[in-house]
Amino acid sequence: MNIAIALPEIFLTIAICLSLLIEPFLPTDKRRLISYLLIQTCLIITTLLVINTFPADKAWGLNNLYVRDDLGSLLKISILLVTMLAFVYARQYLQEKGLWKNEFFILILFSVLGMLVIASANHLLLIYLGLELLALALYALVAFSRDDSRATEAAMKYFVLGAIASGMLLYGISILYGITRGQLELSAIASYLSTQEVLNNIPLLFALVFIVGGIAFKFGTVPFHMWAPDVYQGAPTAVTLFLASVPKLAAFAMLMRVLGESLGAAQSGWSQLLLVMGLLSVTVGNLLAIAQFNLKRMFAYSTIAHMGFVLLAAMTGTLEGYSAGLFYTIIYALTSVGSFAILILLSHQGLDAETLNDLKGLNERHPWYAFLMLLLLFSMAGIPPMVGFYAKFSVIQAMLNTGYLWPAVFVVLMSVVGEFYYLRAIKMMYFDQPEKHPPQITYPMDFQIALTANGLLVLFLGLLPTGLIELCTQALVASLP
Amino acid sequence: MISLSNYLVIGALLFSISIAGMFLNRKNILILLMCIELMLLAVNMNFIAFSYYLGDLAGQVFVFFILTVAAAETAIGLAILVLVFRNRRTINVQDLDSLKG
Amino acid sequence: MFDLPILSLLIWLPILGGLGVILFGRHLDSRLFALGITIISFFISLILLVQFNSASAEMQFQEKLTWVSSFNINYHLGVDGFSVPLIVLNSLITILVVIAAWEVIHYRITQYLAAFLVMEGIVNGVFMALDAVLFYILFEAMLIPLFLIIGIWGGKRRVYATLKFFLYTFFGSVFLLISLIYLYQVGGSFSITDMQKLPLAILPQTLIFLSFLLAFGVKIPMWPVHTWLPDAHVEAPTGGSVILAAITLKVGAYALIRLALPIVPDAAANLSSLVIFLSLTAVVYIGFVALVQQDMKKLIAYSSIAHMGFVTLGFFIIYQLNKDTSTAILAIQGGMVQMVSHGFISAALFLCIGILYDRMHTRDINAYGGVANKMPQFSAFFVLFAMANTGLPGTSGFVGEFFVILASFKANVWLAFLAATTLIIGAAYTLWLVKRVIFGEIKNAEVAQLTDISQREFGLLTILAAAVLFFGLWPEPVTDLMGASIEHLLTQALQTKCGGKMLGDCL
Amino acid sequence: MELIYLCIPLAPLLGAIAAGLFGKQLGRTNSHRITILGVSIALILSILVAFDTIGEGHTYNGAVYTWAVIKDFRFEIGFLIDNLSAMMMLVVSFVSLMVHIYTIGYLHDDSGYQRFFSYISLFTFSMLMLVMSNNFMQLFFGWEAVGLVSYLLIGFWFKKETAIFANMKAFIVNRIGDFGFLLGIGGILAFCGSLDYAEVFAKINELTGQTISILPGISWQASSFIALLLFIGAMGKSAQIPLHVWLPDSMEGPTPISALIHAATMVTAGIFMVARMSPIFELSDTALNFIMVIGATTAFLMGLLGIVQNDIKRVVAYSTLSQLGYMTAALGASAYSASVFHLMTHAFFKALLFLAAGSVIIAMHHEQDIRKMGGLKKYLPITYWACLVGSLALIGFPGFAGFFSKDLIIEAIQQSQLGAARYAYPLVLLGVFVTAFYSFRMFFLVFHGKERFIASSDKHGGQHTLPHESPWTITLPLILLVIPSIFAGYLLDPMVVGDFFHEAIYVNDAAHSFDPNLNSSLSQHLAVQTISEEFHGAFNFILHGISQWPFILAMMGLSLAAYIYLYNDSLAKWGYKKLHWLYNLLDHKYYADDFNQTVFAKGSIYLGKGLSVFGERILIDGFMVNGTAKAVAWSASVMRHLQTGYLYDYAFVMFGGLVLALSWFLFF
Repeated sequence: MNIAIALPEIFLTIAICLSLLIEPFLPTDKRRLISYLLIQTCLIITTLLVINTFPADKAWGLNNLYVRDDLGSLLKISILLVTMLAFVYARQYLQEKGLWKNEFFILILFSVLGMLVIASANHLLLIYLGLELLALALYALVAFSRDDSRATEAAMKYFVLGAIASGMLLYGISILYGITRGQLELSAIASYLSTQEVLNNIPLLFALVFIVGGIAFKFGTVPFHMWAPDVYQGAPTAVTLFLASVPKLAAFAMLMRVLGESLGAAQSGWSQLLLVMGLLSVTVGNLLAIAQFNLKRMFAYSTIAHMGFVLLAAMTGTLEGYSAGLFYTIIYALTSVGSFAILILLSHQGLDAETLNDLKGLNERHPWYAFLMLLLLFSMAGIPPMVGFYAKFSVIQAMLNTGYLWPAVFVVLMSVVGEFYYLRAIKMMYFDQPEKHPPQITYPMDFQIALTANGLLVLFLGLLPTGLIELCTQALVASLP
Repeated sequence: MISLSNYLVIGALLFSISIAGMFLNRKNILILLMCIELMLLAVNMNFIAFSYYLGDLAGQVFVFFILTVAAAETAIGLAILVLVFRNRRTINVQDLDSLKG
Repeated sequence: MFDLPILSLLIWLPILGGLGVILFGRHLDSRLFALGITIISFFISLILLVQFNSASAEMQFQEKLTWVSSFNINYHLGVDGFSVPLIVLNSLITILVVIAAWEVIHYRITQYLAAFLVMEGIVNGVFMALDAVLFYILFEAMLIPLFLIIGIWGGKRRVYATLKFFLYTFFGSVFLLISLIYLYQVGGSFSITDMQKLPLAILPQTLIFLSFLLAFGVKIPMWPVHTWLPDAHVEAPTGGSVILAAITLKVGAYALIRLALPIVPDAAANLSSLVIFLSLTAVVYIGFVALVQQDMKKLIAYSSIAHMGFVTLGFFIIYQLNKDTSTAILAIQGGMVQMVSHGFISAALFLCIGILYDRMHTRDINAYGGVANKMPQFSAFFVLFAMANTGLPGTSGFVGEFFVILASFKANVWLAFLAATTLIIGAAYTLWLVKRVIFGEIKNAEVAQLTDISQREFGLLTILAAAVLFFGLWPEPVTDLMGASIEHLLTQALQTKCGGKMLGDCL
Repeated sequence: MELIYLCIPLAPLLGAIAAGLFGKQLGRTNSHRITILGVSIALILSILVAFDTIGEGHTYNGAVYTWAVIKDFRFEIGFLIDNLSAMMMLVVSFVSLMVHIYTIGYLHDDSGYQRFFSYISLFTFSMLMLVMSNNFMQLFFGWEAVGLVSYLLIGFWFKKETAIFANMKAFIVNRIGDFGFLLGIGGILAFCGSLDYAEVFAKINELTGQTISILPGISWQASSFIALLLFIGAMGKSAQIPLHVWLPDSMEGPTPISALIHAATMVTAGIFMVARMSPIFELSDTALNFIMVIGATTAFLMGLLGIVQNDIKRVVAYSTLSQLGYMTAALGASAYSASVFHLMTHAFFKALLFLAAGSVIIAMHHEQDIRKMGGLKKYLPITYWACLVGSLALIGFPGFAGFFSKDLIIEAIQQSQLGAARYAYPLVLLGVFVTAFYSFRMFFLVFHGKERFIASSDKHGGQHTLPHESPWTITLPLILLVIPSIFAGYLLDPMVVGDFFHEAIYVNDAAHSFDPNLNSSLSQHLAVQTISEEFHGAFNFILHGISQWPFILAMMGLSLAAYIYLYNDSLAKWGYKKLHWLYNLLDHKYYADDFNQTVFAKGSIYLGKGLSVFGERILIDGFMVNGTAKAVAWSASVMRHLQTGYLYDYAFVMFGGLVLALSWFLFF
């Protein structure tokens, strides 16, 4: 059985249940703080449990349903760390907006649990369950601000489209189940497929299309991206903060597990799909972001473009490409969570900072935060010496290594287009004067420290990216068959 | 004798009907939820057919999981639907258009 | 004597100094602090100059550290005869920029100075980088401080100008990145010196060359990718204009020498006619455009483009000389001297315009007239720099143009003919400017209120005037510095890496 | 000796720097003292050098410092001292000193006093560097430097709109010449591999037979091409048609510099240059023919313009143009020594004329119109006599300096075997008549006849004071210049007839043996030699001259001027009426200025505007740059409508993507 390899997930499950139980019994005046600290402690312990077995040899357990390898562990660590950051950023916002309920944290923990499961799944059923756990929690989270009609609209859209996506994924899985003569275990599918002719196997290609569709929905890449702008915009900023960053790591885990590991033999098939989707995403994301004046919506489109890069990296099907994709995703999550933190910072007295104009004169009001935002935005834009440059660099290098010259050229051209809206945001912060002088809000120390660390990390990793890149590559080397 | 392909065709048809239902229906969100259920049923049909013909039980176990999750999903869906209705006094699909562009 | 990592010091001292200005700007006089940093870096650059062995074409003062091992990127620095003069120039001009901001910039002076210090460090790095990715990173990073400088302290249309400037140059350079990665994949090294030895077929060479040309052509800027420059100049604060004209334009031309000519010599040879055509267009066409500008800064900006046309002409005329090495050296010397000289002259002219702008708050030529009546000292300087701009012998502006024209005559009479038209056109637009601004009766009440330059401004202009005259009367220090490196460059640039094929042979 | 050579240009330079940078601290008197000291040192040392070089026959050719070394090319700053440069140094420093002294009186109320002295000392330095140069690059240095000082001095009164227009024009027109000159230097370097005179002239025969491809299929003799390019430079500086337009306008500057720069020295730099480069020009008949045509045309046409001018300085200016034409024509006839000889005599008498004119102008309180003068003889006796000597020298009255040099030139042209001589000879002959006429027209109008100035100054309501003779600082230079204006001509014997210039000037004895197309067995370049052979002393030369056409024509011109302007001006009125078209043509200076202004100046501006609007704003910026940006923005604004907000559309897009992917795999 080897239950121990699922120890972090088991601990987290128990912790979630316990915290649900304990919360009503906490003293009322300090309930919020204590439950918040408890939850953060849970996350820290889970993280430590994961780190405890990182790096480690690849191991299977729970009747081969479950696998523990470095790729999964690295992704889990990133998921947990970014979630912790998200909690730090969200706390003040929730209090001000009157959204502070223990369920917020519980739901996020559930979705984190789902993501952890995906990251370690060795069985399509587990992938499905993890995905649904993640998704259902997110649907609820988007609708968390119950009286906000936009939030509920966003939740509705997210729900319907998400359900369709899981339907597609399931349909693909069912076909796969048929053509592999009853295999659902990922490693078994891989070994079965390695003996088959892949490219002319139409049913297999059909299954691929459906499965890729399901995964792409999680990434939010074209043409499965339509939910992203609406949901990002509609959801409360604290939720968007989480939604925009952490699940992408899970999506990458799913991509690696399903496509990289089990359908690796069909790489020639799905790489074509990923290539087209990636190019479309980069184009649509960057172009449409230009037309946006709502910051959250703009970030949604920029996310679409970024995820396009991840798909293009994974598309190459090489170790280098996977490593680039992993690196890109982690960097993206880190940068994205920081940028939304700035949006939270700008929100005040229950009013969300949403439009570009809210950034105006940030340099006047908070030069330090403006500088951090500058770093984050330039990183997203891929300007050296910020780490976003290396993210793009590694992707392009992987593409060129596999001979995708013209797609690479196209992608960098599109990133020039994308440059525009990041610059426009910077222009708002630095070149314009604030329209109104909102009250200075003091944010708690942990928020400030976290944000500073987050922003400087983007610069620091840009100057010394080796460690993280090495980590990604090592994890993949150890994990891939 | 009904062959495997017949079941698969049925599954595909169900899936297509659900898809068609989704973008032909422009009125009621409830119908969308029903379409989603139908889609999952199409998948279940596939799984059971394969499971039967391959003599492998895992497929049927999968179907149980799908049914359970679908129930949870519908619960959340309906909850969100209630919220939408509370906020807007309508569950018309066409009225869900404040977020766009 | 000095075991210090002198090159790293030249990069990091200004950058850290810049951060220091921001952090401690509140507690001490940020201007003095920044001035101190720039002066120290200038002295370090002088030490570099003194210790540099100009007889050798080797990369000197090399520093090499593994940086990003997974991509095989190294922190590899080194200088040769091309880098040293530009590094010294950069360090000197930054001092002037800091002094020029002294009483003029009031809005967020700490950030202003910090941006320039960071800029200095980055640009020094560009001139030293021997690793292609390091080069690219610095090449791009340079945009950030400049973007902020123009955007925050710029004029009315600064948003348009900065976005245009940034996107334009970024657009140019992304192709560079692709090319560099491609070269890495072929040769397995990001080291520029390794790339220079890499044999390449003609088709990839051509594509790489075109990407280089686009990337660096935008920066230089060459016609027709130059239109960002006039806008950027017009909107930039004085310091920004000075740095832009004196330093950043040189980066593009330097990169041509460092990357384009040695790495893809065959493509450069095949396409040299194209570059020469573009350069001469810059000289003639831009000259006429400059003639009719109403904005002083725009006029000088266009004149910069025309002058940089000589640089590229000098670099590429070598392919039209039938391997006549002496003349080719003359041509490249011409281009390089022109770069250094233009650094001084354009800096001086933009400072002069800044001085006028600080007093009158307009750059419209029509608003001026008879400035000489009220500002005799200033006028003397302005006429001197204007004359240098027209390439008067005895000023540094002459040397480069002279060499390049002499070399082009050897290649083709008509090339020399077109290049030499700058003598006439350049004189026309510069002197017309002088006539309208400096000479004449006092035009209006504002001009009548003008006061002559302060001691600080006098000092600034004197330094530049001394440099302009010194290198005009005795350019040998510069040419001597570069001689060995140029010969080395020519062996690389005139070699063939693919059996001297033309692109047509492959298609 | 090297130190002396070095001191000659540096002394004025130091003076210029002192007066220029520290003029305020030094004060007016000290400024002029220090600059005059500098120039005096230059003059004294030049005399020393002249004795050493001309007398002892010591020549010098060496570098002062290395300007730059580029592989095989050495660029040096150095001196070549031979008879030609020694003579030029003497002329330059002498006239310059005269002008320095003269300026003390002429500008003594001007606020730019120190600046002026600084400029003219700087000019002296530049001009000395030019004539002492031993290489083409330094020549070009001096060439442009004198242009710069000329620019500064023409615009000395920078408040005057006409002055600052004139100086810009002068500089730009000169730049056209320099453009050719620089290309010529490029040609020299390309073909001879050096810029040093000695090295170039040593290798000059390698130029023979080399060609330059002008257009595919058309190639020219390299020698002709280079010689013509160099001559274009000379045309700019020495104001030959059609690059003459700047010189009349340059009279906007103060009179002393008109004398120094625009009569005596700078404008003759072109002549000096061609003489210096005689080995190159000797290689090309084409170039020599061209030079002669240009020179003779200038000599005649510019002389005609002198007739209709009413500004005293402009009359002298056109006469300068005309005389420069003579010198150029002589160059074309290979009579380099004659040309340089005329250069020298002209420097003296033309400086004299200008300074005399300046003296008149001061006396008239800066009134320059000769129609408002008259009868000044009794008020300005010294000036009167000085002017008379100058005018006589100018028209070539036997015995005066100009007579020898000009006669020599005319005879040389007569003797020349080149084709252009047949065109040039009548023109230069007629030119003599014209010269005499306009010179004495001016002379009579200014010094004789009615005193028209009283009426005019009354009309202005100004204080009515009678004109009086200028102070000694002005008259002293006049007197000192009278001497060489009379006697310099007697140097004819040693300078031209002897082998004075044999080292500096090269005349191709066996001309064109390489050119089979020319069938003349006789040398075509030996005009001067022919004259020398017939030369029997200056006195005989005078006697001989009196019986020749030039003298007769000059006397006719003089007499006509005397008749019209002293006795009967109805002839002038009659001529004005009958030849109205001619008068208009002359009055508009052959419409050259209008042509340039319309075609070149306006044309350039329209071209610039066109390029700036269509090329820059519309095509590159509007279409390529902003057009791309707009296209991107437009496509974004269109594409955002795809995001309709309706759930069924979202679902449709998802399924559409799915179906497309499926069909991709199905059908491809």
